[in-house]
Amino acid sequence: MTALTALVLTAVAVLGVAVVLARDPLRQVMLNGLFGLSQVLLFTVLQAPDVAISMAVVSTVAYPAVLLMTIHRVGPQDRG
Amino acid sequence: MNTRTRALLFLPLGAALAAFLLWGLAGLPDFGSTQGPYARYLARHATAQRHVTNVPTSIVFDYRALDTLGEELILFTCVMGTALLLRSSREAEEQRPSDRPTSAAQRHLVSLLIPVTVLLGLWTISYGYLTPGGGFQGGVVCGAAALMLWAAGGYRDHRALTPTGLVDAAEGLGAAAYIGLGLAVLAAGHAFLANVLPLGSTGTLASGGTIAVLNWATGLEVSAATVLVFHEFLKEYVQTLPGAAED
Amino acid sequence: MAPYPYAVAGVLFVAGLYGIVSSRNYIHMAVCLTVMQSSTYVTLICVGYLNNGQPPITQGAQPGKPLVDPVVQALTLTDVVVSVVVLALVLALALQAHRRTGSVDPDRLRGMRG
Amino acid sequence: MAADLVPLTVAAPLVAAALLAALAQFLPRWVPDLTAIVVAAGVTALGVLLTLASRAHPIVYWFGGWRPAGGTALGIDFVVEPLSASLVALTGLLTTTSLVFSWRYFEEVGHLYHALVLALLAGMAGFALSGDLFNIFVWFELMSVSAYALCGYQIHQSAVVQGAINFTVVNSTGAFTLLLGIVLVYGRTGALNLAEIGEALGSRPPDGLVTVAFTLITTGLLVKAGAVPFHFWLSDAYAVAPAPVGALFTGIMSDLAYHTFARVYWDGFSGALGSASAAVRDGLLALGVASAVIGAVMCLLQADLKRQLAFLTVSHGGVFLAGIALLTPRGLAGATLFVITDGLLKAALFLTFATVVRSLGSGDELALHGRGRTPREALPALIFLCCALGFAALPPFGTFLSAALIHDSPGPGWPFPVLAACLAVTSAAFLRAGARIFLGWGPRHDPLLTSAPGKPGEPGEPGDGEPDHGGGGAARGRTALLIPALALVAAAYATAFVPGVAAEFITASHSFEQPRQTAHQVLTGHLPPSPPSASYTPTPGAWTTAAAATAAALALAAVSLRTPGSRPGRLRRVLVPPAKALKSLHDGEVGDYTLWFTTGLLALGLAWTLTLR
Repeated sequence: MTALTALVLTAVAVLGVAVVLARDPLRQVMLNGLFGLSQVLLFTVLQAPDVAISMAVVSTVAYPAVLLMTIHRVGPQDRG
Repeated sequence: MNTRTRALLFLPLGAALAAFLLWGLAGLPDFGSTQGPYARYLARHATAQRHVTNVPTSIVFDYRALDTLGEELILFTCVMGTALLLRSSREAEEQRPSDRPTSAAQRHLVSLLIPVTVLLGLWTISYGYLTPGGGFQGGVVCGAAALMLWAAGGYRDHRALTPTGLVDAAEGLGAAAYIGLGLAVLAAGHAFLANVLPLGSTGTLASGGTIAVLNWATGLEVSAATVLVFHEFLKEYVQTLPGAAED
Repeated sequence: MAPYPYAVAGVLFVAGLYGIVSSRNYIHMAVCLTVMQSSTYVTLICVGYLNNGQPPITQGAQPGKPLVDPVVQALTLTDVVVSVVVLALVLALALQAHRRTGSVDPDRLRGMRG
Repeated sequence: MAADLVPLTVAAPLVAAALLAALAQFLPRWVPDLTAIVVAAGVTALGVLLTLASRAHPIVYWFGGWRPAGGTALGIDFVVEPLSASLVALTGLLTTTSLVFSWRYFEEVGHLYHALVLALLAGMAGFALSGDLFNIFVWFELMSVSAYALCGYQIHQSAVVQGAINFTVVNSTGAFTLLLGIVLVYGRTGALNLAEIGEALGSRPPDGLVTVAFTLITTGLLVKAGAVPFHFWLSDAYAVAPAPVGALFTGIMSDLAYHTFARVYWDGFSGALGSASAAVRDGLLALGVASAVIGAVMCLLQADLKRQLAFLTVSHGGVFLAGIALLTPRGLAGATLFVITDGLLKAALFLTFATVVRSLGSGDELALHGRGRTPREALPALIFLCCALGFAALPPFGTFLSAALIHDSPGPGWPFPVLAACLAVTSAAFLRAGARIFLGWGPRHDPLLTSAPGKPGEPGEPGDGEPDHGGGGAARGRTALLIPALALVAAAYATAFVPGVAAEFITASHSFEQPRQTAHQVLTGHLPPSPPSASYTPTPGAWTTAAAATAAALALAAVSLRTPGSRPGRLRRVLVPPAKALKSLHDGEVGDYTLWFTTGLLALGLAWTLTLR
């Protein structure tokens, strides 16, 4: 359990909770991108390159593309 | 019950659930201390038995090929479901969707990047069983290239180069190829999805027998699926552009 | 602090669940589902880690260091890609909700009674 | 020879689905219909063949030819036992019937419909047979995803969207809970094969990890099965699914989750939890009886026919869970036979609803008051009556035999009378609906019943999820639409007269509950000794209880049809407030459903934490 692993794990936890607490969809997409990036770092540190590539590709291309298009299509929502 | 009271009600339950999960998770062996028999066996024998150097890919496409068949069909069904949901309620296509004018810099830069992305995707798929990568990851990269096509050119270029009929067929055939190979092996008298092709020499592209074939079938299917998903959501997005009605 | 990685996974699971319970927007709820799913990825990869381990790629593997668990990686890498298309399906449903009722707020969509 | 065909149960539907989705746009309409029906019929035949072939001992099929090495499973296996194979046969039969029905029912159907139905069939077949824990999760996910898409098939109707979203969010939450449980088990045992996990866990008494993992896996499967308090999504989703798909959902999809839970418990956890099996039994019995009671009460309080059947699925799911929870060969045999006979009746009734909605214009019992009194509606009326009486375990037919098996099973005596009462109540709901629609008895309005979302009593609004078609519905082909339903009812009733069917199921359940033997065969390939053959005839106690249940159903239906003015009417006004309270819980809020999910998970976890020692 090196210091680097602990640091990256903390980043994953903090960003995960931040994604959940972000109410504005746009801010949530950006936080979700960071959350994906922190998972990429975690999987790299834990010696899992295949999964890191998979998460990197997915969280930088697929999630934002699909989410942004939906958010734009739905348009501004009244803040609940 | 409105959202606020629900969130408040959840707090004690969430805390109790976290405690319950932690009590269970604490029963796991210490972090990084032990490895199970399954993992130990495969880490030691996979390369010798299948002549591929990327052990997770050998597990994905050979030892647990049925899992991957299931995951691939989940991918296939999801994309069919999304297409079904979005296409069925979309107004007729007759009005030609217009595009945002993209700046010249963006057009040139992205159009330079498209061939690089496609190359990267194909490289990730083809070397999937030698170095980290594989059909799944490479498929998504190739799918991303189609998205960049829209970013560079415009929606009409994107639609011209990714006709939905063809992409539907490519995705279906990719999934059918995967199962077809399994059925062919079964017809030949072996177990379903058994690796009966010559294994070739380790470390070269021509190794791994059916692993390489299944890798490419998955790559085709995942890239077609990703292109389809982006295409469907792009069609939704283009509806919102101003002046979508007139040309 | 051996179980710290698993504590992170537990936090992600409960956070995702909290997001769904307290959500007023189907898109936000869909992303909370993926946060919940990522708790399973973190647990899987942490269960498979070995101290001083190296990636399970036998090409260019350094002698003397044990290979990390390849099975969990095989399970996770397919799950990650599949989670994208499941998210796309949920978002397609959210788009339909928006087309029917003009909003993606679960309270606004009160078709069911009793 | 039969062993080589095992992979076809999943491979054939999937390759057909892939090819249909790819090529159907170039083919005439009848090609996808015909291929889908032929493939589904093939899976049914294969299921029957495998049921017969695996009577002596389970067939274990290793995919990819990877046999275990030194007790460590390398690949994925399918463990084909008579119980699982008979459920695959039932799934195939219901899918075939559903596809035959939808051939005439949908005027125009996209080329994706058949691909999704075949994917659902393959998902269910794999879910019933797979012997690998993660593979069970993969088939669970495939079955769920194709169900989400099919549930939202008539997406242009507003109520359908909410049903589909609730279905998707709550089932995804269940899937991730199941996966977290699987990861815990893998962390402890380092194995994914169920038999190997059973051996590894069996060697030590249950500790925190085993309790939490078992709770998470149970909860994940019970969400899919629709047990209380995880059942809220089920009534929303099944009430809006199109009829052929709804027949599959109510007929087999939910009950399959109970059967797979039984498999996971016996093969994986019965070794570790053997000493605490009384605690497991009581926990599951509590959930089963709660599901039976709440499902039955809610079923009685509905006017929308499809929501009634959805709550009936919840209630009878509770009966199956109680049968399984008894942890005895007879209990399991009764539960599985009940899944088969009851599934046939539910699917038949769901298809009949579709024809009623098409010909009479609405899916609401109050709106259809007396409109079915024409001779043209005699056939649906007959099916209504047969299904309703079948739900009350009418002796001596199929459902009675299964209920008798559960009744005569050793174990606590208190659950069966409660379960019999719930069967009576659910049967009364449909007897009342049938009488009101086809005979015109009873009042036109009833404050206790909730009508379909639209304005109650206003005809012409098609039942949610049904395709929009001309009012009144042409008579052409209507009898052809009812033939599949009639066939299913006949099959359900005839099951009891198959010679020695009860004895076969008890023998199969006996070997099902011997994980040690199955694990030995799975991991080392040595065949276990053939199980002892048992014979069974229902005891007089079972006959009297079933007869009492049927009588009670008829009586309750009569009472609930009495006009509000009379004495029972005043009783009804007393019942309105509690009914309103119970119904307010099922308000379509996915946030509430997830909150109930968390409460249920914690309650089950707490109960087992205190008792699993």
